[in-house]
Amino acid sequence: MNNNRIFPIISPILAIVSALIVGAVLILIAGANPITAYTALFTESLSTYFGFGNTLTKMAPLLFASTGVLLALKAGQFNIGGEGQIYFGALGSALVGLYVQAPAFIHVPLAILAGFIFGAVWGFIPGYLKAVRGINEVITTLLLNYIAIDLISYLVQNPLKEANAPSPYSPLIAKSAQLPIIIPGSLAHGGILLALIAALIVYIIIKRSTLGYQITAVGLNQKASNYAGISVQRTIMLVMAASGGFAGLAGASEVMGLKYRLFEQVSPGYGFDAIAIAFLSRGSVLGLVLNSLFFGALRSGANVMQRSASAPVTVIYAIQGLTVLFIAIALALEPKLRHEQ
Amino acid sequence: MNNDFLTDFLASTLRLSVPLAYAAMGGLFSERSGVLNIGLEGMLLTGAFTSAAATFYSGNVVVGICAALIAGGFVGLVHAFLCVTLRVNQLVSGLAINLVAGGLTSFLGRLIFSGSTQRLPLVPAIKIPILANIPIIGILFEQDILVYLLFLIIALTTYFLFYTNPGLNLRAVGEYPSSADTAGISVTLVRYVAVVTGGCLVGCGGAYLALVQINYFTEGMSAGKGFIAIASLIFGRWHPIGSALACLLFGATEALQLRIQALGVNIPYQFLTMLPYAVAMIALIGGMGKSTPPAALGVPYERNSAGKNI
Amino acid sequence: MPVPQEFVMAYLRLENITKQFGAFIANDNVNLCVESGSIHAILGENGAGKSTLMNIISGLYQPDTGQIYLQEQLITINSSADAIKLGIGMIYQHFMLVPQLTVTENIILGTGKNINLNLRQKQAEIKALSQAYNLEIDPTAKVEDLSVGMQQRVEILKVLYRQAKLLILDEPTAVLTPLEVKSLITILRQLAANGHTIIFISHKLEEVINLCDAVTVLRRGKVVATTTTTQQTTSQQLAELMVGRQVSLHLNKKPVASGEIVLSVKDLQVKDNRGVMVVKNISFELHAGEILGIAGVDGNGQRELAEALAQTGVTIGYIPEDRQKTGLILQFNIAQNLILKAFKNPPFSRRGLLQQEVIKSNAVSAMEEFDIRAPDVNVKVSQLSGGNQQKIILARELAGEPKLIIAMQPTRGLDIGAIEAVQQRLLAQRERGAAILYISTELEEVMAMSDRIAVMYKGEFVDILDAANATVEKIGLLMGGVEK
Amino acid sequence: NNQTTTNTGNFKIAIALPGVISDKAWNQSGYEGVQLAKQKLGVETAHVEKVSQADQTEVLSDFARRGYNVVIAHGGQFDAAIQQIAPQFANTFFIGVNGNVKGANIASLRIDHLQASYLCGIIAATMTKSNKLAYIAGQEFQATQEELRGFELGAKSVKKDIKITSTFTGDWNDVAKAKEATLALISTGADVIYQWLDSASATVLQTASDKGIYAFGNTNDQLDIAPKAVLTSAVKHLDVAITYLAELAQKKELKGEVYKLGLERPDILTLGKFSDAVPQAVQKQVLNVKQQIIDKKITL
Ligand SMILES: Nc1ncnc2c1ncn2[C@@H]1O[C@H](COP(=O)(O)OP(=O)(O)OP(=O)(O)O)[C@@H](O)[C@H]1O
Ligand SMILES: Nc1ncnc2c1ncn2[C@@H]1O[C@H](COP(=O)(O)OP(=O)(O)OP(=O)(O)O)[C@@H](O)[C@H]1O
Ligand SMILES: [Mg+2]
Ligand SMILES: [Mg+2]
Repeated sequence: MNNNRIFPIISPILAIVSALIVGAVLILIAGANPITAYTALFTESLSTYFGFGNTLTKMAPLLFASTGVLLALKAGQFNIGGEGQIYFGALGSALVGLYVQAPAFIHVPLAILAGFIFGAVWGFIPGYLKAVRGINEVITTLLLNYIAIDLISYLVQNPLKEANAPSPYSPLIAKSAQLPIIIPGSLAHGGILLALIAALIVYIIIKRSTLGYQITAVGLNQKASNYAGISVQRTIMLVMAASGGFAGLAGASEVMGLKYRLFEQVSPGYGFDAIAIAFLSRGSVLGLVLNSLFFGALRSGANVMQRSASAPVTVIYAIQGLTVLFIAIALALEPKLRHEQ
Repeated sequence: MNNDFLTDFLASTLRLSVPLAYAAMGGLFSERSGVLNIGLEGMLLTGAFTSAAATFYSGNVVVGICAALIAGGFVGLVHAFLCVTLRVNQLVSGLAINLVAGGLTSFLGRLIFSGSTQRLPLVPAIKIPILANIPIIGILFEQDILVYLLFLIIALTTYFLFYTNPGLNLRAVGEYPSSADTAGISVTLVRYVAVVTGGCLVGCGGAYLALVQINYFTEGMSAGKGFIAIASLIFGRWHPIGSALACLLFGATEALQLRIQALGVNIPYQFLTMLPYAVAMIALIGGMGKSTPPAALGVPYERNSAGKNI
Repeated sequence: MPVPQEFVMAYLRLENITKQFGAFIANDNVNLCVESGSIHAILGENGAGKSTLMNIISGLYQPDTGQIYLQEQLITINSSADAIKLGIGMIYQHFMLVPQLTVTENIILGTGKNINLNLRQKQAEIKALSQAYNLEIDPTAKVEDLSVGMQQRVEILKVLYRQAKLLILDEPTAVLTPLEVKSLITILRQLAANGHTIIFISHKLEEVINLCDAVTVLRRGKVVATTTTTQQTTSQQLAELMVGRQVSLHLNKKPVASGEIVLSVKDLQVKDNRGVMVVKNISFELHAGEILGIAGVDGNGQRELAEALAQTGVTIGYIPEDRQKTGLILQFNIAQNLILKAFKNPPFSRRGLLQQEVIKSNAVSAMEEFDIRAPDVNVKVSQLSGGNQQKIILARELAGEPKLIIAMQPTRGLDIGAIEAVQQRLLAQRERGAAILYISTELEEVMAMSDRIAVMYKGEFVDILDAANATVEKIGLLMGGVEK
Repeated sequence: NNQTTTNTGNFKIAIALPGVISDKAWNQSGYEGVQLAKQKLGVETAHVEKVSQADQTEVLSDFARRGYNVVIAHGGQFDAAIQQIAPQFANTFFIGVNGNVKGANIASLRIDHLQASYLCGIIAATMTKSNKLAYIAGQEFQATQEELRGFELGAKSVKKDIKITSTFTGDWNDVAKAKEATLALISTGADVIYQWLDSASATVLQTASDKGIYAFGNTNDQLDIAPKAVLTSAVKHLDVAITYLAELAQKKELKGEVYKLGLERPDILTLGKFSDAVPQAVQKQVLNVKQQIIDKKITL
């Protein structure tokens, strides 16, 4: 049964190829050359030094946020509030970066912690409402996204605004709170390593720890967990807070590693990509890392294809959607194909 | 505050709520059958685009509305095929539909409408005699066909769900598909019909947006309304009237915040644009909270596991 | 009703039915003949393939090979809809009722020919139907608010409403109280007399002998025996046919001198989550080495009593009523389920990390000690039969040698082999010196296991009797609320 | 579509746009800017649409790395990214449109939004009957604040006690909301509206027309969209402005400073066609004020 080993690798590749073929047709209709576009896409986003750096840069927030989604999912909670939690995390680390003075070895961890805590607060609220009041977390996390976005918009427009800036953004955070660049010359920053560490921590929590057992138990069967003496309410609150915290780290790393300031539109939809990533990864943390990398490549590939002046952005979005869709189809069909062998 | 102001407020509330309510009703059909539909946003956009394009070519709004209906239904069909037949993760399918619809409608929009300002014929308002003359709420009876249709759809959906056999089947399929299956109901068929019907309704919402409200198509003009519709659906506990009222709440707070801004009240605008969401949040916390989704929502049905799980 | 042989017609005949799940053969060349107007029992251990076979008849599954004849006509049943059209009605082991819908809605589900539901009229029809069959029920009640016994009625009415001629009941009595069983049996007899043909599955052999005209025994998917002289067979014979070895149906209960007081309850009151007092002024003492049985009709406060006592914090082994929903996490494997209560404690956890080796070896030894039959410790418990699932719970709950054990309906739905294993385990604990509270709606079982028997009615202990002088009649009366 | 040739000797300019090139307003004007430059100067061009804030540094640095001589960032929100990236790429000139930054290889291009809105304010104040004017934009930032301020100053130069309210929709994409915002303004009595919206501006103007009130076009001459409502337009030829800076850069004459272009460059900032509704006298007066601004007799 060699096929069993090949399928998991082959089917996503098949899916991507199919999406690219459909995309090629669209690019042709748009009157451009798909070969130029795809050459640019692959050479740039994956094989060149800077291109790969860009991909990694996008991967960091995606990995942080999807780690949060996955953790919540393990406890049976559906956190679609990643966006808002990212904004809040960004706020937390920006505040520490702006108003605290400390040497880097204290300042950086402090700012990261603040990012985690602010995100956690934004995740805890729906967690509390769900656990204690039974309010559906899908709606509360969704609503809190909008509130966070408006709140940050207000803050960078008013109290936190850099004097004289033509657009709403804060002053630079202190140098001591900035994350270092890890691939010299590129934009790839230390947040990427932190995201990998976060994923590793979550992996250990889920797979190896007592807490992970508890979370999984609650996610699978609340009644049995309760019978076994696990506090379901506390677990849900804890997990939602942690989930928000990890999303918050995405914001923190964007502020501390990429832009060095708080700005409007901290997240261009990372929170939603993260949901797709978490589901496509089907509970596997390694899957999270690979899918985040893949989505990072898609996102930076979008810019690359545009720059190569060969594919309009509209087609690129369609290709992205098709790719996600086809991969999801491949994953759904995989067990069936295997059975038919 | 005079009557005109109230009338305007009511009219504005209605206009802002209509696309939401269409999308929420569409989502309701899908989710009541157990198929999660996070792709409402993409369906709205599809409806908006096709209605504008069809009207642009045909010069006839009825053609435009029908096109939106068909296109929305088609997206629903795709979603149903993915979720019901292929058993793709329902959430991912919805998210992907949003992405693809966003990209394709913009792509085609540029091909079709490039350069020209779209001049689409108006959807005429139909004044209902006598009723339209009632002060303040008379405005409800000077609407276009899509609004009346929506009223009808909400009433019919309520009737359908709770007083008809197919409606009962739909609810049973969404709550406990094994049970429906053993009662001789085809879970697959019910889900297909529900998701496609839902898609048609959302498409109509898109048509309202493009043809009635704006009178032209712009890229990304759904602007998050599909997600608010989902929020309304949950808020309204998957009940047609509850969900419609939730949409009305979103519409009313939006209309209100715009009026507060227009009156020149000295509050940073961000606190006003967040008002609809904050109010919804407060309403949830203030006891309108608990809402239990259909039990089988998001779970693909497999006959061989009948009786083992839901 | 003995009918002359030559007039008897096979209502349903199965020929060489085989059904495989993957590599596993659930039904192996099954031949079965059910006579018109008879009540035909299917017996077999947990996992013998009874439900699978019935699901094939009801159209939920399709056989891999074999033929089905209904009134000697070859038929194919591709779906439940087909089965319903053919007059086959099945009551599934796990009820197929939509909890969120009303009784009426559940019963008419899928039968409507018109668009309109006509709920009023349907309610009246169902009311009439339920009265005609002595299955009194409130047609407007929501199913989730009904007791299991009532839900069973809804299932029967559902089948009758569809005018099924062939009724299949998969373990209908497993969740019923003795009174409910009695009334069900009366109903089934009446239905058979009216020309219905009935297939009846149960693990309760007395019931089968008492009710059924014919018995077919399945073992590992194969028919091992069929008898049409049920009344002449004994439980012992049937049990041996099922299991394929000698079984002792009699508990070997050694006398144990009762020791110190382990549990003393005084004026216990419990309210349910709606604030209604469901346990009232209960007082009793429980000694080491003693089994106090609690008899009573389901829903008289037993569950709340057990839960209240389980939360007292002493080392307690608690076997909950619903093993699949409460006692186990079905998607967890055997090893994981065995640490459900102790996962936070050493040696399973150190510095917040799970100790996989310890957990595994714990499972290996528990599987051996409790005779849990599964390929290995990594098998998900959802894949196990009810008996094996129950043994996992026992292994876990008895692990710490608890002083007090609360067992609620511990043998529900198990086959006789598994029942024997569970009961022997609990008796062994009693000999070790544990105090046991044994709650069951099966009167016979309570009487066989207990040293003393408390009868619970409307939240109160109406009496506590010595098992030695208790009679079925006396307890039965007390359970029904008749004053002592 | 714009194809890149591989001739590396060419002068290359690129533009990063925050929105879509089809919005008939801000982003489209930027896109048309590089198109015009290509046509007039024979330069090579590239563009990227929908650049989110998180992508700004990537897009700017990547263009620079690929040897683009001029990288235009179309919006003030790029300023921070320009400051971050420009020092690493001495051979590329970065131009921030609507920006405030300057440096060795950084220039900013500012249209004097305030001047045009000042003139519109004068017209608005003479045309209003309710004495209530309104300003509507997607978001509040320096450029929209300047426009609002100019509109207010202009109006108050005619009528001291005039009232001006502003509405920000918070979402440039949400055309339905923009329309409702317009209706809300009208319902509270505003009868002349100055708008700065992208895709939504047409619906705002048509709404004004339907409701029988006045409005101003912005960026493009929008009189034709709603001839009954549009009084005139604040026409901003960003394409010309961009081409102008590109040409300076090509000639190596571009300096690291803020280029503020106003009414003195009628090819870049001017008023559009007047509607017949604006009395001749008012038109004359406004053109007069315009000249005074150009002559620096009035400073704003
Ligand atoms: N859906 C399924 N997929 C795979 N295997 C199955 C499935 N259903 C049943 N089986 C297999 O078929 C065997 C027979 O199961 P079945 O439910 O028919 O047993 P049963 O005789 O009804 O047992 P019980 O007395 O516990 O109800 C099981 O042991 C199991 O291995
Ligand atoms: N998905 C499945 N795959 C394989 N075997 C299964 C599956 N589900 C159930 N089984 C098997 O089916 C048999 C009977 O299952 P069933 O659900 O009827 O038992 P149960 O109702 O849990 O137990 P009991 O009736 O004894 O309480 C068991 O032996 C179990 O191993
Ligand atoms: Mg069974
Ligand atoms: Mg069973």
